[in-house]
Amino acid sequence: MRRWFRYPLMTLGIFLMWLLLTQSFSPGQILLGIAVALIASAGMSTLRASSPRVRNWSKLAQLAAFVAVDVIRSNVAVAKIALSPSRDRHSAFIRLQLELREPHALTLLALILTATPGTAWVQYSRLDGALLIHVFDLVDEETWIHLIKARYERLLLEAFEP
Amino acid sequence: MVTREGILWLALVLPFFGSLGASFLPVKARNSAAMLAGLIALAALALIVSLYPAVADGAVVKSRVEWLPSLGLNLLLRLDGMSWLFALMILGIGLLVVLYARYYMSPNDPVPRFFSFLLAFMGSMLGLVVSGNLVQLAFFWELTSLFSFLLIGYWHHNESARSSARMALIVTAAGGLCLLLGILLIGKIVGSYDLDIVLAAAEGIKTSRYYVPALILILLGAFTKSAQFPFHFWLPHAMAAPTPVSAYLHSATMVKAGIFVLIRFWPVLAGTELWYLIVGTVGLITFVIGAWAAVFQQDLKSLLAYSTISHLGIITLLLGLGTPLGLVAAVFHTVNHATFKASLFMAAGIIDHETGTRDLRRLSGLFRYMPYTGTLAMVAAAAMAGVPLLNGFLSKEMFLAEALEFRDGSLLDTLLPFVATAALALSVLYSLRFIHQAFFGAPATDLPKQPHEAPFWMRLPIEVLVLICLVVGVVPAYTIGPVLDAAVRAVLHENTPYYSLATWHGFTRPLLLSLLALAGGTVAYLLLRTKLNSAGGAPVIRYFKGRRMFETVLASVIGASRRLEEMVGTRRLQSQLRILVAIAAFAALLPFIPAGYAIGSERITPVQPGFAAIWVVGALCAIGSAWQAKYHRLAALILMAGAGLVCCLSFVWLSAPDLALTQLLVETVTTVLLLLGLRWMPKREPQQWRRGRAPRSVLFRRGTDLALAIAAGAGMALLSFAMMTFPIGHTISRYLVEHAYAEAGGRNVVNVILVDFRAFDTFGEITVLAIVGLTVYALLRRFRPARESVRTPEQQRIQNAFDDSRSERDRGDTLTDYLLVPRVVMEWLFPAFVAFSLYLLIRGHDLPGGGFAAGITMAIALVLQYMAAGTRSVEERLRVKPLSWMGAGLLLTLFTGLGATLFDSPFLTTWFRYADVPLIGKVPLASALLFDLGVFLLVIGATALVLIAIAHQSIRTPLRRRDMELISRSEGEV
Amino acid sequence: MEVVLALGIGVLTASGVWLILRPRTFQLVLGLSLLSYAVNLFIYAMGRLRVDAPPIVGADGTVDPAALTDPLPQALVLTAIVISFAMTALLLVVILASRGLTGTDHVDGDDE
Amino acid sequence: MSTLLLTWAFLLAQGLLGIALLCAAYRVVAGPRAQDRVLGLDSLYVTGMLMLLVLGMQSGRTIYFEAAFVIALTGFAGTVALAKFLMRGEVIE
Amino acid sequence: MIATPDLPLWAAIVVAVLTISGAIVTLAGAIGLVRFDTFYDRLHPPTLGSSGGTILLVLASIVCFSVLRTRISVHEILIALFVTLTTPVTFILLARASLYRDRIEGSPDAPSIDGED
Amino acid sequence: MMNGWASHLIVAPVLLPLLASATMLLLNERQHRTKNAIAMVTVLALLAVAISLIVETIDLGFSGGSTTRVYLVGDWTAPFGIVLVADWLSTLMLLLTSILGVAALIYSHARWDRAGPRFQTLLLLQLMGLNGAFLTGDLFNLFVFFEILLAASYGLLLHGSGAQRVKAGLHYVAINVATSLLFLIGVALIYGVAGTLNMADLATIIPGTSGAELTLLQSGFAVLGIAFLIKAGMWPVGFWLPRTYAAAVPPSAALFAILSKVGVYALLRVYLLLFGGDWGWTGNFGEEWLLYGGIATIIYGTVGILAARTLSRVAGYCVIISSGTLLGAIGAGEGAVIGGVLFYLVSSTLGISAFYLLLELVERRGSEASVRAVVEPVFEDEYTGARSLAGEDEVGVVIPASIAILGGGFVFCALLLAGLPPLSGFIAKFALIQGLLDLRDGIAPAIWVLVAMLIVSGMATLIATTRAGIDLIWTPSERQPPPLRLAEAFPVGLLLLVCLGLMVFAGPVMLYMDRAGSSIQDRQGYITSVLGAERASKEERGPRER
Ligand code: NA
Ligand code: NA
Repeated sequence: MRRWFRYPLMTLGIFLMWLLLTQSFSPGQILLGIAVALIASAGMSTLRASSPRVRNWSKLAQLAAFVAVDVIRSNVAVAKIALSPSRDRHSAFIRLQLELREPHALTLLALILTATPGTAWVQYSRLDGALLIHVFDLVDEETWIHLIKARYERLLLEAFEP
Repeated sequence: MVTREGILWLALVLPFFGSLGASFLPVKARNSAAMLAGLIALAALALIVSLYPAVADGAVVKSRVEWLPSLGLNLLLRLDGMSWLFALMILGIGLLVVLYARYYMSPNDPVPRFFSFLLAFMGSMLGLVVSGNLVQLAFFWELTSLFSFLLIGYWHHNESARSSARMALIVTAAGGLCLLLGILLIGKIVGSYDLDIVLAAAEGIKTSRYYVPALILILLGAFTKSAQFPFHFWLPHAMAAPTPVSAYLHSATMVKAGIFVLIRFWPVLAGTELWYLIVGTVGLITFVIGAWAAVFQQDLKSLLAYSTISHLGIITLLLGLGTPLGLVAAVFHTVNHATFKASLFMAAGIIDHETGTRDLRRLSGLFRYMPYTGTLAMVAAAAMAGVPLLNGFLSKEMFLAEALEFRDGSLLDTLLPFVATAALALSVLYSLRFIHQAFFGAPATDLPKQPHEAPFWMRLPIEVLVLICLVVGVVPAYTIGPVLDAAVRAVLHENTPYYSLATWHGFTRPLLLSLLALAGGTVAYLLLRTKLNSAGGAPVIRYFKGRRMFETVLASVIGASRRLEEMVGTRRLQSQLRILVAIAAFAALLPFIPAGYAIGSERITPVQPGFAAIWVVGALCAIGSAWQAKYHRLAALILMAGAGLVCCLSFVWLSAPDLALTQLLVETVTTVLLLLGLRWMPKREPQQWRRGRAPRSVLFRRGTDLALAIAAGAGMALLSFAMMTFPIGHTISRYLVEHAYAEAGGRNVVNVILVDFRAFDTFGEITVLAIVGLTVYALLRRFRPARESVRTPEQQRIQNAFDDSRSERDRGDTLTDYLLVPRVVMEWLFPAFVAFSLYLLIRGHDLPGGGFAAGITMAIALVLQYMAAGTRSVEERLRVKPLSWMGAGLLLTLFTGLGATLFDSPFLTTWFRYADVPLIGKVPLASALLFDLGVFLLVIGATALVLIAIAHQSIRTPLRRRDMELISRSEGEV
Repeated sequence: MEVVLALGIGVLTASGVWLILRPRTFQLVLGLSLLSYAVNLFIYAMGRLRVDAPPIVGADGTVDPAALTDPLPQALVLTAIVISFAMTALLLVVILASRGLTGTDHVDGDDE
Repeated sequence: MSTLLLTWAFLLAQGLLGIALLCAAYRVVAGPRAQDRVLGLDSLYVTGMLMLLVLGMQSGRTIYFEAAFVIALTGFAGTVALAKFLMRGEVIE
Repeated sequence: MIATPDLPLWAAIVVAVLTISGAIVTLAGAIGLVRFDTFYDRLHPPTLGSSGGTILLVLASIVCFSVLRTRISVHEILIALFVTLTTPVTFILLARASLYRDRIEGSPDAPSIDGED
Repeated sequence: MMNGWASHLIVAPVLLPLLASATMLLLNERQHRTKNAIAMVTVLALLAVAISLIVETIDLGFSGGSTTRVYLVGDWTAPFGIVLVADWLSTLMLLLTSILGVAALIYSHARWDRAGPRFQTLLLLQLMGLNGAFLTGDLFNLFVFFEILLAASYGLLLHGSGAQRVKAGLHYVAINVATSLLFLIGVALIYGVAGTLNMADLATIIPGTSGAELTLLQSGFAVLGIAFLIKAGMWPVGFWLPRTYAAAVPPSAALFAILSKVGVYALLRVYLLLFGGDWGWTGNFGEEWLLYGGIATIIYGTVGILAARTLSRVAGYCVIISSGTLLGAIGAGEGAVIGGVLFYLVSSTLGISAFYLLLELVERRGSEASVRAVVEPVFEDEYTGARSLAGEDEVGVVIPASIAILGGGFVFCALLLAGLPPLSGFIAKFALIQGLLDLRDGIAPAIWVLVAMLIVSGMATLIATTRAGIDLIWTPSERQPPPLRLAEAFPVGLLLLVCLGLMVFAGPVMLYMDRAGSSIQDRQGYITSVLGAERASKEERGPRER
């Protein structure tokens, strides 16, 4: 029985997804949605996936806000560069050392960095936490490292790790 | 009271039952087999003899059994005087041969088989002569070919027996097929295969435009069987058979079948210029060649064989003359030849048996060891030579009389008496040589065996036959007379001529020629006897080596076939596909050649920019894929995926969301599938042509292929464009759309078609998927990777080596780091996939989706797990049992469909109701959903099975040490 | 739109035919896949081309067959997609087996 | 007025996305490396999905949503497999 | 021909602007994909489509259908969500694979393995 | 319409094998015995069903009623849903299929079902595909069943693996996938013009077509026809056939004997229903192509059979000759020949099937063993649960006179295939030639050529089989003849016995064939039966909103 309720967050998410997909809030669909969400999370539990333990939801909200702003900003920036005829731009790889170890948090970080135009997650080593990213328009390496470590990694550390 | 018809039937089936019985006897049951065969032959003979009164006065015994009436083929037994005479020979000589064979065959031989074949052959011959239906005659004709093949090849451990048997079969069976065709033509002319009706239609046949082909085909049949020139060559080689077989086949039966057919068709085919020309000439040539060749033979049986050919030539010649008297003489000589030739073969067999050799040069002075046999052989040989007071003399006289008769003054007519006399002299010569060489002179000293007189029971058959020769020769009118008369009358009826069967007709021209021949033959023997012994073969004729020619012809036919097969056929897939495409394109084009290409009147939809753009992309991708597929497989694969995506987008655009959905999902799985396969493919390097560019032949081939591709593409484009410009006329879709919701309870008409209107198609389609899953599974169980693919891919080796080289890293760390993020994301996505696939499954009936799309979605979710976590890791956690899923899915659809039969409705009848559930309201309940659930299960199972089965190859461990070594060696090479 | 679709079908067919006439197994698979795309579109086209008329009956069950595209070819294409997917899978595995047993990826199992 | 505006807006968007598709296709065709092609393919998928969104708005129907959703959810599976193949020479280990 | 939906003007303007700007952002990304010289540079522009382009078009769709059907229509959010979840996975795997391939070939574009260059 | 279980008999030939195979999928490989039993019971049940259907046909046919029984799958009336049609021809083909199924299954028990996994399942699914193809009255459903039988044939062909088999399999799969695409193109074009897929409905609609649409329709039929001809193995699109069949394990090859006949069947069915008869525009559409193609095919088969170096190739070219004969006769005929064509079809299928079963036994003495050998396992997990071939060879009844039995069987097969007495081959050839000669007043040159080729091909068959047979059976061999098992001898005997039966009861059999021949040309009767079939439930179905 445990396995049906092992991932409450995921179950809730799937339930919402179901309602969005069916675009209906009829009692029948709600019941069906609950059933599907339970089945889906049971499916997940057969994978024995580890469950993320979020300590601090506010930090995550804060992170989301940062990311939203950064996404918009970097979209504009990259679009400009893409459309401008000048080639005056310096792209480079940056190495940095992460303290973050929680896989889910690392994944979030990877997704944020990669989904945001301008930065890309390239290589990470669990052994020493060394991360290699590629930056599209590098003005100052330190600024970037600081941005990632202070804005993203710190929040993620606070959100996920005790 | 047994009727005559009953007796006839009994006589016919007895040999076959006997044959069957003999075949079940134990291998060593020599006496019982012989006894059985003898009794059968005797009984059948008695039955036939008992029918003599019925046919003696020209009456006919007929019996008819419906067999295949719609094609005019009935079993029709018909016994008249002529058939009776032949039946008598077949059974009488057959009985004697059985007796002879009992003592001739070695105790070690598995004789039951021999007697079984012999009886079957006897039955077939009997069937042939009593056939009242021409097709039935051809039927038994081929049976005689078959059983003679088995008899000639009886000593099949012997190479010459095998090849001779095969030659005889091929020649005579081919003739038989010609005969059948000729008979069918006769049937077309007359409208019946009933012999009586055919015989009554003589005039119609001779004037028909099919007379010539029919005549030639029938003659081909008769000539091959009766060993007429140029088909005579098989007969001497058939001497590889045991002597009883030769005695039977080459005296009274096999070779006489052709004669019998000539006689049977004589009334309807003979009498024309063409008949005379062909049959007469062939007979004459055969007669002369046979006699000439017989003179130079050193083997007793070969001598007899060629003499048989010669005598058959006489009979054919007589029939070819087309006169009633010629026919009488032919029939008479047939009987006479049967008797003396059978006895001579048996005598030769005794000599062979007793001395261990049949070589005339080694034989000498046997008379003192075997006086009885010697005497009998002498009498028989004299009959063969045509010595007066023996039966051979009488028919020879008749022959010469016919030869002297003036007909048309043609070359054949003029030469005939001289040639005949000369050839008869030759027959005197070889008869004399046979006797003198074997029985007289100094006793031979170097014989393989010490000769003795043959046992009584072995001599008895010869004695009987020689007695017949003698009695017939002395008092023909009282012995053979009535029988011959009945036979001849059965053919000629009112045209039967006057003829006299007397020993003495006075000093006539025929007698003169006869004596001339006797004298000439004797003198020639005296002059040539020593020279003949050193002859290596018949002069002139020796260069006509029938067998070698046959084999050369056969070999060259086969050789030519092999060359031709390579020319008109191909084993190359490319050529086959080229032809296939070209032919299909041509077939599609064909109706347009007369009609021209036209388009319809429907208004064209205006182009939308997005649609045009995606098709520019699609075309680029497709062409790029075709361009890159040889050396950049991955690029081609990516390009193909691009083309596939364009198809999906088009489907969305063109109001086919279900198609887009399904194609997208399938597209993804296909990409993964092909990538899984690429791992096992060899590396490709661009081909280096010697002069830096492809040779002209290659360029030509590519040019043709390009033209073909463009033609096919243009064809498809033109066809589809034309169709899209025609307004829709009648279509069953209208009904489907109208009834989808009202009667099947679904709003998505496509899905309703799939799970209801045409659920049977879907049912079949998932079966295909299941079968393919099974096949893949079965094939990959025995998968044997290529040498260079056995080891792990280069990338992994390098990455592992890197991990190994760093002390802080463990092997596999690179991979773990690489998949860290994807693995987590895919775990997150897994429940979303599950939910989405359930969503597709449930809503499919109303909106795009359905069991198939849902199943593929689940399979993709599964494969993503495999990709991110690896096979072992996933299978430790998930119970992946694709075969069971497939079975369950199939059973679920099947039972859903069968559910309807409980309510007396046909398979797959759907059931649909709204149920009122408290709180929730109306809930649609449809059996179609259950059906779709089955589809869903099966699709997951089959897709997963295919993907996983390929993926599993990477983690299997080779069974044998050799393979292990192979792998470790190749690992070490890096 | 008809012209674009017809041209698209034509280009896919031509590319597919060119590929199936090539000597390497992988070319064959790709060629047959491209051909099956072409044929799927072709089957679809036989129901005539309609934009924005998906064969889905309104929620109230009202039906106007003339307003919807022909659903039957779509159902046929769905069946064809499934079958051609199955056949691609099978062909691929046969090709792998052939590659393993003959050592070459030539369609005839021997190099020249 | 608004219909006209939207008609042109959607057609323009179609055109722009069509050019974007062509650009992505150029990458797929031209390479030069396999990773470029994969990148182009991924771009094709995303742009195609956006095209479907525009099409959906244009028709006012929601049934185009599923197709777009399928691309969003499963479109990456193919490119992920390709990427892994490049890295490891094998899709499933 | 597709029947364009009939929206109030304000909504039409909003939808039109969102749609066209989404398309422009996506196109900008695609142009970048063509223009830039190294693979690692080309890695970035496509994210314009999967982030900005997707968000703008999803918003356009939400507005369009919410107005059209006079009720909130937010299921398009799912598209944005899953695109954001899935496309980075490809990029991450691809970038690392490219790094490996470049290193094997000794390409100057790729940094060394441990950073001691 | 529906009256009890008997009415579902028509669909049983499709469902029974599927039920059995689905059940067998749930069993693991150690439950060999259970699976054997299920498969055996299923093929026997199929035989029983086929017999009862054919008995029903005969009963109905000779009592003057319509024999065309229609089963509305899903209870949708004819042009809208899919129909199964049991009539003279289809029940005949069902019976033939089930006889081959029984023979192949029994034979496989001797050893071949253990040469790889899931043989019986594939065999049953092959039967399902064949039965469905013979029963369906819907053009696209025919495609689906073609795919089922093809898919199963791929499995059966590849059963046992090995380079030879896989190489042949690659060609076979590739060509058939391409052919299936042609099938789809043809069906699509037909649907595009006629708006229907039901064959009876098509027969009513086609006469009303004209102009450019007619041209498109004809184009569709031409492409469809090519697809059928490829399956039938016509020259020059049938080169794949001999090699493919030669590579298969004997029980598979024996079943394949009927595969090429499916193409002929489809051609006969579609061609006569839609183009036969006396209406102007289609009267001669494609007819002469069929005749010339048939002749060319016989010539190719004749050349091939003479050139063949192994018995299995000989058998393969026998299939080609048989196909050519059928195609030529259909192309030449105006219907009078169809009875003979069907007789020949049945007889040659049985003969070829028996020959394939036999030749392995015969060749086991010879040197060709490697071709039929089975690939040895490569991987450790190969035999989890499965049993190996090795070490089981000595089980089974050893018949001392094995060579004699083989020889006898071989002779019978050779005669059957060459069209010589005493088995049914003679009657078949006779009926064909007589039909051809009787067609018109005169005999057209092409008919002469066809008839001549029938004779010549028979001769070539005889030459080829005797050469091989003598070499393999009569030539003394150092080696001890391997034991002949009852499971191997029995199916061959069974098939030859059926041929003997065809010969002995040629009259009634030919009566049946003639009726079948005239029934497939009775378009109106077919149309009336199919389109007039009524649903089981008269009441309106669908969502009751209570
Ligand atoms: Na990024
Ligand atoms: Na290490």
